[in-house]
Amino acid sequence: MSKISDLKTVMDRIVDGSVIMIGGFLAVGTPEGFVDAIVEKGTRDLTVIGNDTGFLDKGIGKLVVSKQIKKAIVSHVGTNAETGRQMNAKEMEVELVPQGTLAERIRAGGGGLGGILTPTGVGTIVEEGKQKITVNGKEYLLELPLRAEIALIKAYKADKKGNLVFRATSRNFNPLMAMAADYVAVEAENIVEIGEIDPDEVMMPGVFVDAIVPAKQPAIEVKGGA
Amino acid sequence: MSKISDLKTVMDRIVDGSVIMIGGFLAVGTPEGFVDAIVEKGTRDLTVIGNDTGFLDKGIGKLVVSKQIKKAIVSHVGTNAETGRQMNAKEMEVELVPQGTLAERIRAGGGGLGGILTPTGVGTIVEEGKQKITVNGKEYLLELPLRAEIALIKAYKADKKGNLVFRATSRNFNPLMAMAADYVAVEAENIVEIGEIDPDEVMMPGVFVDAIVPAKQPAIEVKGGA
Amino acid sequence: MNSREIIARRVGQEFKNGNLVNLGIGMPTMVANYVPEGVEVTFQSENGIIGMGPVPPKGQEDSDISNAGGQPVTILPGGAYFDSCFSFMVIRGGRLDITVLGGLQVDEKGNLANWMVPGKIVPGMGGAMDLTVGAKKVIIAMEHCAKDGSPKILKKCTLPLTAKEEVDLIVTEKAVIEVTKDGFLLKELGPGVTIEEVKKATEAELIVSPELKEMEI
Amino acid sequence: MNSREIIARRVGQEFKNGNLVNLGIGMPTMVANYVPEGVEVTFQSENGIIGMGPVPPKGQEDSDISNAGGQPVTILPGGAYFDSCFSFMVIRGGRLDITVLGGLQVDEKGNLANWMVPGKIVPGMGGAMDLTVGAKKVIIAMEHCAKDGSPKILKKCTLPLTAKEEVDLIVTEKAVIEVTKDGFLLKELGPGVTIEEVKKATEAELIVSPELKEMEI
Repeated sequence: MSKISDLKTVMDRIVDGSVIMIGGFLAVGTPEGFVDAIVEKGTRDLTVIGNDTGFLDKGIGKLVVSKQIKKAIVSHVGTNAETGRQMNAKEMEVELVPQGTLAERIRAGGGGLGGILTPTGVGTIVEEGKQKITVNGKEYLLELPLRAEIALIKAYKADKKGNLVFRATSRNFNPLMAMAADYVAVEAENIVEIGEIDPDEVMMPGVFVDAIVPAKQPAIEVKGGA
Repeated sequence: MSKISDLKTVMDRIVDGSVIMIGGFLAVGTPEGFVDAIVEKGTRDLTVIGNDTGFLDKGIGKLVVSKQIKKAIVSHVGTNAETGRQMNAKEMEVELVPQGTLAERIRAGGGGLGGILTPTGVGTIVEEGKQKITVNGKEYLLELPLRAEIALIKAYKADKKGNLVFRATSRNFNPLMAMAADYVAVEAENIVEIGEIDPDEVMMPGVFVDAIVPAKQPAIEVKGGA
Repeated sequence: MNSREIIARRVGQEFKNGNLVNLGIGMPTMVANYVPEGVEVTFQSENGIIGMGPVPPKGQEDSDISNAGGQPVTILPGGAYFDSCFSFMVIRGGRLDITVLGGLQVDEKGNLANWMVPGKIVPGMGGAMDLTVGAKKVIIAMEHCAKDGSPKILKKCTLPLTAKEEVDLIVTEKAVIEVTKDGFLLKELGPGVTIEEVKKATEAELIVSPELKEMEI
Repeated sequence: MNSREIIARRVGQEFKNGNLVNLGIGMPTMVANYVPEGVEVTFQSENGIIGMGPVPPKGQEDSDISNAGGQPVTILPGGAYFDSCFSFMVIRGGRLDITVLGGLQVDEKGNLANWMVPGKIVPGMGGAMDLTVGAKKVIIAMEHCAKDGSPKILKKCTLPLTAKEEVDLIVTEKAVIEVTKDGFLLKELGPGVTIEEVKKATEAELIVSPELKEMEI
């Protein structure tokens, strides 16, 4: 049961109004091929959950520039001036979530939890509208799970069952999102046969993956590090 | 700054009444050298947090047999008849926690969360005394974090900074506990130089580890699998 | 065919191609040997493994590779290991298709009791509460009656519950019974077993399915 | 020495051997260059790295290895990568010794504002709220006054807070100020700076430490 698929099959899942998680941190680890394909398809009114809105020409930012996002749930938008403009002009809704809370909310969505209590945001406007719960004399905010219809993530390596390995800091939100969506598509830099990834090296088991699409990448990319 | 230590240094930390987490799942992945050393030391009134109480002669069970445990917080005691006997005779207190909840509570303790909401246990005696919170029409139990003074864990490989790699199903609770205690001691089957573990293969960064003790193992152990 | 084999064989028929399945310790573990030909399922075990394979030949056990009962197992190509927290995210998170568990009592609301008999034996719930709440389909594989002959399929459980209203299907050596909103639906009979025998061995009311048939095992 | 270098150099002196440190984006990132000799610290970055090393030489960047500002970095031997959830467990879980962040406003209760100016610029909090709440010691590294000369060290923050009562120390080019339960304690002066200059540039009251000295940088 190979999960190798193609861009069109994945894009068929994305329609006006879809709720999508997109991996990456300031475009490091963002599946740019998927993002480009959404821009090309022109799907509108998307709700996008990601760490940030990237840059004008990189990462999730491309979907901001093309005005396809109705609502972004992110921790940071400072690197993309167009997000700020659309936000101020009320053309796009932006829900800003502390980064650690965003990560935990996605994990809660993936792990079947009803929420988590975090000390982050207590005493700030982040607590508005949220339940405050005191545990052992300390206040926490109840933060609720996030899930999406579709997660678009990037992996360094995938086997044909969808077992994934991420690389360096391009891991970030990718494994979390892979657990928190009804349909998970992976843009994989390398695709290997089943059995080629050591079971102890698998960072995300294939049961969470629905479709694997080979990344369109510059043929040679500098991988200088460890 | 090598963290290589010895059994005595670790045992000096453990005193009557200590709260200790011990890794392993039915003794697979339990640091037996540490357990044996506690038995030898004879420390009493321990609170032990672990998945189970192992067997009469293996894992945490050895501490039950030697009557050193005042309270066990575990998910399962069915493989150790002595636990059942002490529990019924009220010689030892046993707090039974659903396994997934136990894992999340330890993770919450390690990750600075005030608790998590889980659907597990709703409508059972596990909910007694706990706050029930409804999210999107579904009931959850608020489960509180667990931390310990000392975590005793087992790793397959450690570098001298304490970066850890676990192997196969001996991973289980070990990485979770490594984050949830004030002092973390690792019984390592293999100790390597700093830099020998690829940063992407590290399963627990060394910053969580305080002491590494080489495992006393049978010199050759069958490692047949992948 | 003994009771355990009948049960294991019939449970295996519930598996569909591609299912992710968790088998409880004890009898449910046996079901791994009766996956129908042509059906590919993946076994998850809560101690941290997906893609669990068969028991290794004697002498080739690996002390680091075990199932949730602590017995040596193997891993198949394409399998993965993970920690206990991740394991239960898989279980509660909606990707586990089927869990097969043993039972002490099941009642017509789909309540399950299988983790303690107060004052007698308290093994603990282990992963059973999470599995029952988390899996899409909960199958209870058990002998129809207790060793003393008393019924286990009841109007109302008397033992402390493992989970509330989560059981979908009961498979015993005498019957296959579905939990429906109207109560227990008797769908299949064990080899050579009559409706009357099942009714006699069951405390709860049974709705007999119009399509009642004998197990095809 | 310009203001930024003074600040970065002085912040570096706060590091103790073995500390785990997170440096915010912008000026705090510079501090990595001023760790005192003989002091070994480990840098964590919230995008998923412990053991972050210096910026790589031009042409040797690895597009998968960056800091929280998206700039290429390296990893030192003994470093580790992890996902975003794990990263914030490290941050909130009590093992992060120091976070160094920039600030728009700090007040005498130790409140910090550094993530938005309503109606003007709303970059978002990124990881700053978690870092401020989670780190054992919160150091704010910033220029003493805003670009228009208005004070940033206040009796009470007017901008939306990043965190409540979490700041421990403020380092500017003019002063080192500790947040105490009695208010701001002026402990050190910048090179050639007088008490009066600091007071003039600070809205809040300052308690002058009896051990007041000039920064030794």
